[in-house]
Amino acid sequence: MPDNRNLSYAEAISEGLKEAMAHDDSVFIMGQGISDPSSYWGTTAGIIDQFGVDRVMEMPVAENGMVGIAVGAAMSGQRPVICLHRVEFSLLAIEQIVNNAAKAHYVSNGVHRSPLVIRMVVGRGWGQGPEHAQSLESVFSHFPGLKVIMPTFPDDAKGMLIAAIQDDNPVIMIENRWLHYVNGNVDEGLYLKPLDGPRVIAEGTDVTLVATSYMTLEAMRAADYLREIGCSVEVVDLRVIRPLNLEPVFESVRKTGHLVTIDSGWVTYGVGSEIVASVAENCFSSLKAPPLRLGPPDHPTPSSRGLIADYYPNDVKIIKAVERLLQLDGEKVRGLLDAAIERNKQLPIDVADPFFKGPF
Amino acid sequence: MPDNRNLSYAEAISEGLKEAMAHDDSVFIMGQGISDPSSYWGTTAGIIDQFGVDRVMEMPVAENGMVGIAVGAAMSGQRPVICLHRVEFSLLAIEQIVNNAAKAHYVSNGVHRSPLVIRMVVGRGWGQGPEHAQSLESVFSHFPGLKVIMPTFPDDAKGMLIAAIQDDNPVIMIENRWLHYVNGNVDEGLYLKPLDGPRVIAEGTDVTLVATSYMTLEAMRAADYLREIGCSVEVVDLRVIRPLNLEPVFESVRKTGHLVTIDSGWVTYGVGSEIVASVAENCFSSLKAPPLRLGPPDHPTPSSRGLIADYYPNDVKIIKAVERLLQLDGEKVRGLLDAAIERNKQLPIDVADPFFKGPF
Amino acid sequence: MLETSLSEQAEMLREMLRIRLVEEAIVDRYGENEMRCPVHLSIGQEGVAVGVSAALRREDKVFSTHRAHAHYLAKGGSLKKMLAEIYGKAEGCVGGRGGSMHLMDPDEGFVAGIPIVSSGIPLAVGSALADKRTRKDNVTVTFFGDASVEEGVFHESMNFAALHKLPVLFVCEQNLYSVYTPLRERQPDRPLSDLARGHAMNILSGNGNDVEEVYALSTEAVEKARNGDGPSFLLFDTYRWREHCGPNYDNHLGYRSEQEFQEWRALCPVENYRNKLLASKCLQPGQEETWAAEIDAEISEAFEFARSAPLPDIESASLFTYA
Amino acid sequence: MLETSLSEQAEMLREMLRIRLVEEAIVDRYGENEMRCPVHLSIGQEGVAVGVSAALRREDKVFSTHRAHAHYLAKGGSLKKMLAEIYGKAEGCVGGRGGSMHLMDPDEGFVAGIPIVSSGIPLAVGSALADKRTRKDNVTVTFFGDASVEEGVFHESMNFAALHKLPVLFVCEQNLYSVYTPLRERQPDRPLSDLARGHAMNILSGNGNDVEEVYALSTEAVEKARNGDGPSFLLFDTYRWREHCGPNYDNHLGYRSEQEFQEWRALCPVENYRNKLLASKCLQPGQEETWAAEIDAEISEAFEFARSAPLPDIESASLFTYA
Ligand SMILES: Cc1ncc(C[n+]2csc(CCOP(=O)(O)OP(=O)(O)O)c2C)c(N)n1
Ligand SMILES: Cc1ncc(C[n+]2csc(CCOP(=O)(O)OP(=O)(O)O)c2C)c(N)n1
Ligand SMILES: [Mg+2]
Ligand SMILES: [Mg+2]
Repeated sequence: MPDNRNLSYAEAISEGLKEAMAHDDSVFIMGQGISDPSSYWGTTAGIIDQFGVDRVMEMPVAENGMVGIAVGAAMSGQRPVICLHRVEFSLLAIEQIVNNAAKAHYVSNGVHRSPLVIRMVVGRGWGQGPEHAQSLESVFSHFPGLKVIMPTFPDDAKGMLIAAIQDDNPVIMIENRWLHYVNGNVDEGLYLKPLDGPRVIAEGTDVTLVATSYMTLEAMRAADYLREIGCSVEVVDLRVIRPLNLEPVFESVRKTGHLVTIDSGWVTYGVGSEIVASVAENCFSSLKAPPLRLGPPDHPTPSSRGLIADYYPNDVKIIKAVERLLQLDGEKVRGLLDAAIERNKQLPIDVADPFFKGPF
Repeated sequence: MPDNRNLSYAEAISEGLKEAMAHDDSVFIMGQGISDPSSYWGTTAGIIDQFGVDRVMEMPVAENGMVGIAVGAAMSGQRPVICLHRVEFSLLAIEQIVNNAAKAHYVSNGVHRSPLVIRMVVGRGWGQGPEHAQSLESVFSHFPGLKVIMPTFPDDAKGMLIAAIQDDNPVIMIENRWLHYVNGNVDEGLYLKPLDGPRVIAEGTDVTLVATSYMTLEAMRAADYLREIGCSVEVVDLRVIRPLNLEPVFESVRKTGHLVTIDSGWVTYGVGSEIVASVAENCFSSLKAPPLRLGPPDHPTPSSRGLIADYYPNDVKIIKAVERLLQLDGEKVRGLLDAAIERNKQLPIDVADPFFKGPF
Repeated sequence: MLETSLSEQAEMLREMLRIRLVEEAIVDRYGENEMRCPVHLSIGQEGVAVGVSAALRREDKVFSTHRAHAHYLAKGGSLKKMLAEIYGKAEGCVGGRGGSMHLMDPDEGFVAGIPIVSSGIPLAVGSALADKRTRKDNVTVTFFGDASVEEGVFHESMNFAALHKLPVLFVCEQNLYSVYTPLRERQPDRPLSDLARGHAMNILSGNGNDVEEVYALSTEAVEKARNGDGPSFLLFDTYRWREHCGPNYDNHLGYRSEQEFQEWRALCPVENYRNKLLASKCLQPGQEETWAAEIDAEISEAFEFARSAPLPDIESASLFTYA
Repeated sequence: MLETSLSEQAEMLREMLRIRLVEEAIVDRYGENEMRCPVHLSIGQEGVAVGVSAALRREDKVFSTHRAHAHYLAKGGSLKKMLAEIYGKAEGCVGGRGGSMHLMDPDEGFVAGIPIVSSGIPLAVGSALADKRTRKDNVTVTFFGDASVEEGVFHESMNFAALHKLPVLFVCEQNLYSVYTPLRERQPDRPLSDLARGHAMNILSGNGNDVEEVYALSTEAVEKARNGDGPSFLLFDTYRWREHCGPNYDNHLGYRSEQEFQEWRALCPVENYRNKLLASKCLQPGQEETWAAEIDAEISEAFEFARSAPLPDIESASLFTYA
């Protein structure tokens, strides 16, 4: 892999789309403003030039119709990829998603298929407010028949997107807006990253952190800090929210005996709840202390930077959770916390932290 | 309370609606076929006669519009009660429910209110199939700003509905279709059953069963069987799915050390997951064995009685779960199971079990 | 108006008769409580299903609603598999997974019945989009009732189909009611076809109980669609004779008048067409009786098949959650 | 057409000028990165907001969209609170919870700006329903863009309002674009008002850059609504000068032509109305400059207020989740 293959997440997505489209004529993309100059934060850049408007369907502002049309096309052998600028716009199309897309295969006794991908972006920062910042993975993940993925790293973004497009099931791909700027090494060409479950991205023996999407980066940073004081943290990037394969998490918890989940969406009835419940059922005797769930607090996302300062989980909150869970030496932890707090203070609360640019 | 106040759940709802409407002019009901002879399985019977069509709004088949109109009216001081024949029809209105209804108060900095009630019915049996039988309480319960209730008994159905109507927040009330036939004693007049949390409906010391809606009746029956062999079962009727007050569950688990949840909807990312996770966090040291979650299996609800025979949790499955959890004497349990299985065999799988008629 | 050949006329009458007899056989047997799923019968509305389908090729595709029996049969769906499905049997067209509200026979071009009001409409548009993208000259039909036009997704679908001139027919069966609720309590007073004008769509309106008129208008719309000249909205007046869901008459409930029912009853699509063909000597006396006998035999055999077929294996319930 | 009194004319011109100057002040200061939320400016579209609001009473109610500044100000919303909201401050009209896309000032009848396309439309219908139920003679206005009519809920709302003759005005600002996407890529070619005909609605179309025309048509629709004669659909052609979201010009991106922009630029609602009033001697020379000075002072003060106001208390973030 040549060095210059260091791409942003947005570039990786655009590359993944192009590879999948070049590979299979039945793949096309649909969305509002799909052909416009902003190109979904660069994630669809260059696609019209390469494939022409025939493969890039500009859609009216009508999400329920759009998803229904995509399902109908998918049932007829096409592989549409829908791009939504915000998760919230999908709320208008939930009936189509959970009844037609998710159940076409089941209710047809295995005859129909609805291979489509719906990309949904979670807004954060710069005053997005309560209706442009919801991360609703647990809602979609409640429905059998859907797959739900949240890649964190550019190579996964490309490879999992291609896998999603080639999958014969409807796949929801949720992208945190801030991840679009994250960099990492990305393989060339058409490759698949299977939608098979979590990845351990940092090994450790004292505590297991399970996180999704952007929160994985916060967990990584917390792990880095904690390592400085000899606390060995295992970080698991969940990747696939449904179907849920928690074996790697169980294995990790059996080793560490301690679990902290870090949700992108609300905690109550969230992803962490499912993980903690499954761990409690499956690794009960390995747990040395009660598990902990972190995530945004139980209220809508306010717009003002004055109000969101404490809203999202971050390295500091994760370090504190681990301190509590492992009953770490408060003196030692204070140093880390001071450093982390000081560092975070230098940065605006409402734009992506440059630390997270990577490359990862 | 005179004896003749033994009412069905459907009658109790209709009485609750009438009391709330008589009490407050701003209450009116809306729905498709709201004035038709079937009167939502009797739950709106007699309302037109008493209040006239002015208070009973016949609605076009347009759920998103209907809920949005209700929210607008609620923000203007009205208290609409929407009746939906199936949970699924609300899927078309989720955007209005989770953005406008749930967030009007928050985003207006406390100025706007959206006091509305949305009744949603879960279908079961008689071939309902995958799009008329979903129980989606965990989906709605993920959203701060919503309240979600599932009364099990007629007196709760009436009193909680009145409390929901008088509540200044949007309340989703989910009713299992089969509960409409359940009987019980119901107080006369206007009374409120607070939306404050679970009720312990049977006391016990060996294991805690937490169930919702119709599943509470299955749990009660399992508890009755188990009592025969000296197993002391505590049954908790969850009642309020959001905001979730689990103190009574924690208290129970601290006593019994054992937890089984029985979900009306799918287990994965379901209500039981949230309960188990919270119990693991809060009562870790009291748990004597890993908790167990029961619920429908992770696939859509098929229509044929041949395919649903094993779909819903019932007394038999609950007894088996408790046997496993408490490591009960298999010999003793076999007797109960045989009796329960034999009894269930006498009954059709796809109509409500007469046992559950009550009165409770 | 289109010339209809003798054999086409006969075919259409025979098919209407067949659908009527199938539905009446369901009525006769529903009380046995062996068909344990909701059924929405098409008795009285056979003219639309048969007239539209007569204008279609086998490869053309149809989407329908909760009230799908007539559309399914007219498009060539297997009667045996339909009844087995209603009986909840393994041999049902979807193996007992859906019941009457989820019929399908894609080999015959009947893609799916979708029971959520209007939810099948965008699927049909997507099917037409797929055909256009792959340069197939199929036409897709979406059948729906007069309440469907109240759902927003109907408009979203019409707008998109009109914008891209997709080969799709929007066929509205205007039977005056949504369950028990009359049109006037749900929509303002104006021709329902004005909705389609808003989407710049070709509009054809006709008597849904006159199968030849339905056929003629459908043929016009199908040709237009197949030639790349875009979608049409077809509005057919008709009437459901029995209750919304179930086998019974329910005029006694009072939501519609006996007189209204009798007026529509007199416009029976089967009876009137038979009389017309007899009068014009296009139908031989006795021919109908012969057909009825053949059809009765077919129906008996199909019920026998459905009734005696095994229930699906309980283990199979979890199959096909994922492809 | 309605006679407009001198003071009404002056008021409308002054208000358009005020809105223009506020928006330009936002443009000037946005680059300071202190207004940390998306802003959708109304520059070029002031005629509709001012003309409609001039036809309303204070108790009448308005719902708007992501592009709400002009509607909010024209209805009497507090400038200080609007700017403080955009600055994310505690003194903002919703305490910093919503930003520019969630404006409200219910005391002045500006109920809410709702940023999900079309999502505010049924709320307005519900508000009108509430007024009808409680026999208030208020009128409710829902402003929206040309993309809103693509959402199904627009139709669902129109159908219901027409059916019940509710006192609500559906005001469409047709500015040719949804973000970067032109109308012709989103809707078939027909007058957009045909959509309203489908719902049997009173239709009024006009030049949105001519504030007097907007005022006259709105007054007609408001009277009708207030008299119980039902809703109207008002279609106004206009044009957004700057980028969809943010302070800049973006014609260089190529999604619309410089020529098109210049043609619309020449139709500036403020400039043309000023010239008209000057020509007809309804406006004294120098009057505008006096206004501008007053307005500039008001704006400076309001920005000063917004900028110096404190950020909301972080503890308050969790308040008001439940009432
Ligand atoms: C979204 C949705 N809302 C409500 C229903 C309940 N429902 C089933 S059939 C029906 C009536 C539909 O009327 P129409 O479209 O005129 O068809 P018809 O039954 O007259 O053939 C309704 C309201 C549903 N299935 N889906
Ligand atoms: C349901 C939904 N889909 C998409 C968007 C993204 N979006 C925000 S504004 C906008 C354009 C709306 O265009 P129009 O209604 O014409 O109003 P204009 O911006 O021209 O004033 C879009 C698509 C949204 N906010 N809500
Ligand atoms: Mg009908
Ligand atoms: Mg526009």
